[in-house]
Amino acid sequence: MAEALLDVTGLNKSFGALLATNDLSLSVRQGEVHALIGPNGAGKTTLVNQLSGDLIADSGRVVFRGQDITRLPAHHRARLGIARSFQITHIFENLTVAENLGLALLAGHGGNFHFFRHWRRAPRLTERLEEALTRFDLLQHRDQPAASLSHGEKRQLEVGMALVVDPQLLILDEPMAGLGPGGTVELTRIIRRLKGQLTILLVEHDMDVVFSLADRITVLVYGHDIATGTPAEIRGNALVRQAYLGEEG
Amino acid sequence: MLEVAAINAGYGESQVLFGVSLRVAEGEVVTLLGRNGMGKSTTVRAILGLLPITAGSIAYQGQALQRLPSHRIARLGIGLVPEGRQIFANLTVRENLLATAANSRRAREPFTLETVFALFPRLAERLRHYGNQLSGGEQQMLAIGRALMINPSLLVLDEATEGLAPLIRREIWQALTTLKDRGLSILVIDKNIDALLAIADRHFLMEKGQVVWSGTSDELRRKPELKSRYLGLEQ
Amino acid sequence: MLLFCEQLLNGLQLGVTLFLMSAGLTLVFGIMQVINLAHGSFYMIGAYVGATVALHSGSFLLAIFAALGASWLAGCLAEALILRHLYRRRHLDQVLATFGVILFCNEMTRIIWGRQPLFMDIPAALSGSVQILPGLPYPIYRLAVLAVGLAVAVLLWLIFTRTRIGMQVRAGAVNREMVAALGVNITLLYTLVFGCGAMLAGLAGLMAGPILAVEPGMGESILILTFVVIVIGGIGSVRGAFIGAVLVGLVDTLGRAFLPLLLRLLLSPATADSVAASLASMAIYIFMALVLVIKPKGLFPAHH
Amino acid sequence: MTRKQLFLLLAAVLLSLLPAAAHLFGNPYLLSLASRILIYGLAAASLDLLLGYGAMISLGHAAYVGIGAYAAGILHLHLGAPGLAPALALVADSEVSGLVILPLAVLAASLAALVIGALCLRTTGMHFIMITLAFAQMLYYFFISLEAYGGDDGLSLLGRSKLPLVNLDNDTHFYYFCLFCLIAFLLLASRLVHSRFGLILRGTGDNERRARGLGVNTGRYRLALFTIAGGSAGLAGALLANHSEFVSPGLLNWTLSGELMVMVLLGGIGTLFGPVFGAAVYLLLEEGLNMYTEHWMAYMGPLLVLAVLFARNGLLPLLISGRKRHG
Amino acid sequence: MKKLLTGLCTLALLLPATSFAADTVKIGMITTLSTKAGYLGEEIRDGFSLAMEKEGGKLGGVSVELLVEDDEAKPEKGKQIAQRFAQKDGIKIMTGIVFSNVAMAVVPKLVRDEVLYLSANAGPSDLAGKGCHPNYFSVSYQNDNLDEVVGQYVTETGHGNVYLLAPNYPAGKDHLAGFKRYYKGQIAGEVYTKLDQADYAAEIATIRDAKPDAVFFFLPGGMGINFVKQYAQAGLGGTIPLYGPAFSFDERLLAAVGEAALGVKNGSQWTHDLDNPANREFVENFRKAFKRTPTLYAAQGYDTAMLLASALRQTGGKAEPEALRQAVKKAEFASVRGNFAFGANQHPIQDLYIREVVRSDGGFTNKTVKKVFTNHVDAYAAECKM
Repeated sequence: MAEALLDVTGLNKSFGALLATNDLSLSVRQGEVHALIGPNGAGKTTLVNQLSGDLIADSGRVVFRGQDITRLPAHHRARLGIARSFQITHIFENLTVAENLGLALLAGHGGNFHFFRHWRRAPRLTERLEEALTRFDLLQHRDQPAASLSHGEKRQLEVGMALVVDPQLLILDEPMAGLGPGGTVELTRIIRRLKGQLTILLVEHDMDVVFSLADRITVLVYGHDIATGTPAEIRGNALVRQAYLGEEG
Repeated sequence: MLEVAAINAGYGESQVLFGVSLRVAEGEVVTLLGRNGMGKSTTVRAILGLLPITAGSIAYQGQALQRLPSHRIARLGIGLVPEGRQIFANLTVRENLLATAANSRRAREPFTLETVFALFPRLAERLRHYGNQLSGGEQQMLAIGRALMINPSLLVLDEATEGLAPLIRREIWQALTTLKDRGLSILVIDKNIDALLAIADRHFLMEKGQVVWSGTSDELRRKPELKSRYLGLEQ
Repeated sequence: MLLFCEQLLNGLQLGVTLFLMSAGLTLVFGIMQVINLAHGSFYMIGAYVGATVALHSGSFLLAIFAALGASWLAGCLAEALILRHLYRRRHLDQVLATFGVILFCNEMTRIIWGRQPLFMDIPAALSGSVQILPGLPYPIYRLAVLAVGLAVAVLLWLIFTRTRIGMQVRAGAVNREMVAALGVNITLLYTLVFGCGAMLAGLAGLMAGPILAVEPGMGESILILTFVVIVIGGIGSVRGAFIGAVLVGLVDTLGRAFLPLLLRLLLSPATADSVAASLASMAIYIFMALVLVIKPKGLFPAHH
Repeated sequence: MTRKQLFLLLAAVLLSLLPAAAHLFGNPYLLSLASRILIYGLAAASLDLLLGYGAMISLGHAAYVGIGAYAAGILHLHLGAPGLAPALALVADSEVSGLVILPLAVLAASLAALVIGALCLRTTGMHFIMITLAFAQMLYYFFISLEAYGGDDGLSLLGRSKLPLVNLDNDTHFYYFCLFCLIAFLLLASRLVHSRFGLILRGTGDNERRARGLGVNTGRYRLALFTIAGGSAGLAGALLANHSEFVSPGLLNWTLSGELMVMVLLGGIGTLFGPVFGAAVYLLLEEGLNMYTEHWMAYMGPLLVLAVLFARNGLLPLLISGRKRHG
Repeated sequence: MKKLLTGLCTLALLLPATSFAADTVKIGMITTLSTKAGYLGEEIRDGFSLAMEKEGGKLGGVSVELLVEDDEAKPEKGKQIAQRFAQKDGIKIMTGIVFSNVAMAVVPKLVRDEVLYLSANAGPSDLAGKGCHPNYFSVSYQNDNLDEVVGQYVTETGHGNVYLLAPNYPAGKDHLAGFKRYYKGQIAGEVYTKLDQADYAAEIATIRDAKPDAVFFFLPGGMGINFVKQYAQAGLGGTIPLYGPAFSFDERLLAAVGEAALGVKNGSQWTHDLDNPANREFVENFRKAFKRTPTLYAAQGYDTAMLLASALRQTGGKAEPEALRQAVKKAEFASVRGNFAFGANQHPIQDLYIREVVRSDGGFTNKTVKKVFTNHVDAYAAECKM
């Protein structure tokens, strides 16, 4: 069994009386694509927020590469190698495409208090930026404000920003949401290419995508993990069919 | 009574609906089926005037809706049970039901707290609880009750049972059946086809912002490939 | 001890006046997410119209109706003509536009009523003092202001918890779209809420009329205090506004009354007096900064 | 050449020729007015760093202008007086007091901004607007009760700071010095917004959550920007003190903060040059309306409202982009 | 581009207006017309223009042009206006400043630049003492005068324990110092309040608690209205008498204070009931022109204009600085105050009165009670080296 990159045990988070995460455990292995599925309101995004540090869990433990990160702030976790994309596209709308990627490249370093030299002239940045623009197929849009991109291109940019820093763990929160058929295919291709290079936690509704990409799948219902297994195992799991598809019996 | 004709709509620069048409007749239960992200909720938002349409037209009982503000559409008799339930978390159950209650169409037997509680007895037990203290199922019942309290002639349910436990689902299907018997028209979005086949008269299947198939429950039963192709887990 | 009681009462009375100002503003803040610097102008309009009507008709009752009506109308007009178009805009735009409204209102009062302050008398029925404790006479009018303030607080509480309008307003604060989709004309509701907030400010202005100078620009000094109240209480919370207002009233009054005495224990009288005077003028701002450093969202943040 | 470059070039030419024009027309007041516009432009542009690039809506920017002005005024008073500390005397008698005064004014304002910013940045949104206002009001009352330096009466400076090469007491020299300061600030600031620091800041202002998710410790960058903006406002304050040879607590009043904000929005937020233009429009409007009516505010108010409703991005972008938006 | 041109046109507006005939003397009036204190400037302006009207639009036979600008009670603004008057309009004679802090910011530089400044109100101590200047004349008073007369009167009345109240700013302290200069009794307490404070309940409670014989306060403008009204409402009006300088008791403020001020004694150098021909004429004309009783500010504005008229008449209409200065110094005009002469520091040597607030047909007004000082000289005259 491959080593666990991310280990979540007994995680709880409540909002008022609503238990959004309920004694949740999850183990993501090094190098796999691990999909997280579950009906709307099952607490997937809440979980992602607790992994990225946007929310702090009430109790339980999150361990990343052997280090307890349960209470670390978001920017700290990012520097440890956790990158995420958001359910609703989160890019810097007012910056250009190149600036978005440049910012992503620079953000992980502490020493950004350079006030006068143009950011593009940061050491070793140019090549990496060019490479990233090429890699995510954004070269022709480089000096365009991100706000002017099409929805699919924005998604592409967002994933690019998460990837450009070579994270250990990439969390993709519904990357396909709102993409047209072409966009879905394109993004699936990009993610498939990443497979093996890094570990991916994929939250997605599009079952085509999930079953074609995932090595393992965890199913959440009411903030609790009810099953984990390979796509085949999940497909055959009666509990999942009942909970997720609502098929009774 | 509801006639959606070839509407286009979207958010900002991304278009989501491409010429969607559907209709609901008096006293009918109609479903809108399809996987996530196919445009079902967007269609509902467009009907309710929460999203402007860029082409096409929507009419309800002969009146054009596309230029009306949401509250006018609601007063014409369309009650919305939105996706994610959207209960007013800072209001109690009772307040949630009463806040927007109205009988603008002068229904002869208007819904009251009592009739809603008869439909969903659980709500009566939680009268003084705040919206955010309810379970998902109770929230869903409250959302339906809240929509009924404006005495609609058409009830629109967006994701009526998603994420709910089977028992609760059954309760909600039961309630919808009761409402249908009362003569209410219902437009419902759900993934739970088997349950819907029993209640619904007609179905519209959406894929990528378009209606790709429509027909009666019988026709849908006869075409299992539709189910697996557009809705199911199976490849 | 008697003095302390009296000062406490003074603080409370200032507090409820501030509450009248804050209630409307905090609702507008909380529900419509809009910053309205011109709230002080409604206070001024209430005072001016009230004073004018009282002076010419001699009837305080008539003055009340006129002042409330005028400030309500001014509020509705400001909402419909200007602020409605700015709900979805940056706070900055709202600041700029309402700043313009302040300039306009101040100058208009000068044009209409002239430059000198206006006179407004206490209604005969409320003049004089009563002994509330042996040896402690207190002006009846101030007690009346206190009573009105508390009554409005109770009334608002009742409206908010018991009426459908109140429920709709609260519901609108968390989910505007849903309220509209359930058949409530939210635009009208907003205008109404805005107008009522303005009316409360007008009421505060009217009641301040007999105590304070009715003069152009009178709204600004209380406006800043109102902001302080709202931020301390937590934006959008009427309960927070009430508690914030009372706290600010007490801090301000007790600071002015007792800081000199306290400091005299530590410093020479002359130094103590001047330090106390400076500290007393800054007291509420220091208080506010302390509250925000400890609770960045104020004491009672409205649930969102 | 783009329209923007053309516009800036034209502005630069006009501004550098202004003193000659003023002499030609025999109207030295024009020069004084222009200097004031430049100084307010500097203050507004420094506020634009916060509003337009950092998404930090400060309604207390006048505080830093005021601190800069007071620092200049107080130093001026002491440097001119006999019996000052030996260390100060070294520079004071060398006829270059400005070399001490201006940097110290900037330093004082920066320090104040650093401390206040550290406290204010704990809050966000509406609370941030209000707490910055509260601190400014606190300082306003502090200076009112600061008896040693005039309190509410303010502090008169006898003459202006001394600098090598230029004679600030000469209005033309002073004008060019202000112009120099403004241009230097604008150049440095436009470098700043495109530096690594600036890039991260703009990102943070745009979407703070995303920036944190990428590993940016956003608070530090915001505080640094707040400090820089405060310091620049301090420079404007010191110049203002020299310009009117007078400082008073009125400079710290919230209405000045409001006016600065108006200038930024009027000119065009997030454009650096726009606020300077906005300052010119605002001050000229004030002067112009004042000539026609005592009740100029009755016109200025509605003008501001109209500007918000119809010139959403400010006047400068409107001017530069011309009719393109309609085309 | 069109907009740029519009901008240029705006600039052009600021160029000097077409100059008048050479024999027109321009007078710049920097005064407060907006803010809460706007009526003060209005009074000065109206008094001044009444004098001009009386002389047929001229002063001393010379046609004059009066430019009035609002300083918004802000020193900075006052400085800007002074600069514009001096540099753009080439004005050599100015007047009108209401507030001492504005005067302190504006006047020293003006007089150094050879502008003749005639103060129609503010009389800060510095300009009477060390900072006196040949180009500066006060036609009103030295600030302390009106407090000194009350101090003397309170002592004479026999109050031995007085409570003092003023805003926490330098002028507040100066005024209390002026009172204390002539007051010989005990001080029951001395409180400085926040500038522009609205509610005085806390201070009034403290006063009640301190049980003084009398209260002396300096709270100009709206602050005074608030205090006096609240003082009366607290029931102290009848028990502990109030005293103050005239600033809180001019006729326009009295209209806003109402009955609360009735019986309060205050110190002034002028009242509308002073019995001299110049005053009778002034009060009558003023009432006719403006439908209200003039305040002391209007009287000061009027006197300033009349003084200037006398000086211009003497110089034959020439505004040549030295000659004009000498002519002004002679003060050969009929002041509405009666006696009027300039002391060594060019501040008035004048009589000072105690007045009382009384009812007058439907309203309230001041009545002269007693002349306390005759030919009073201010306390700073000795410090003036001129």
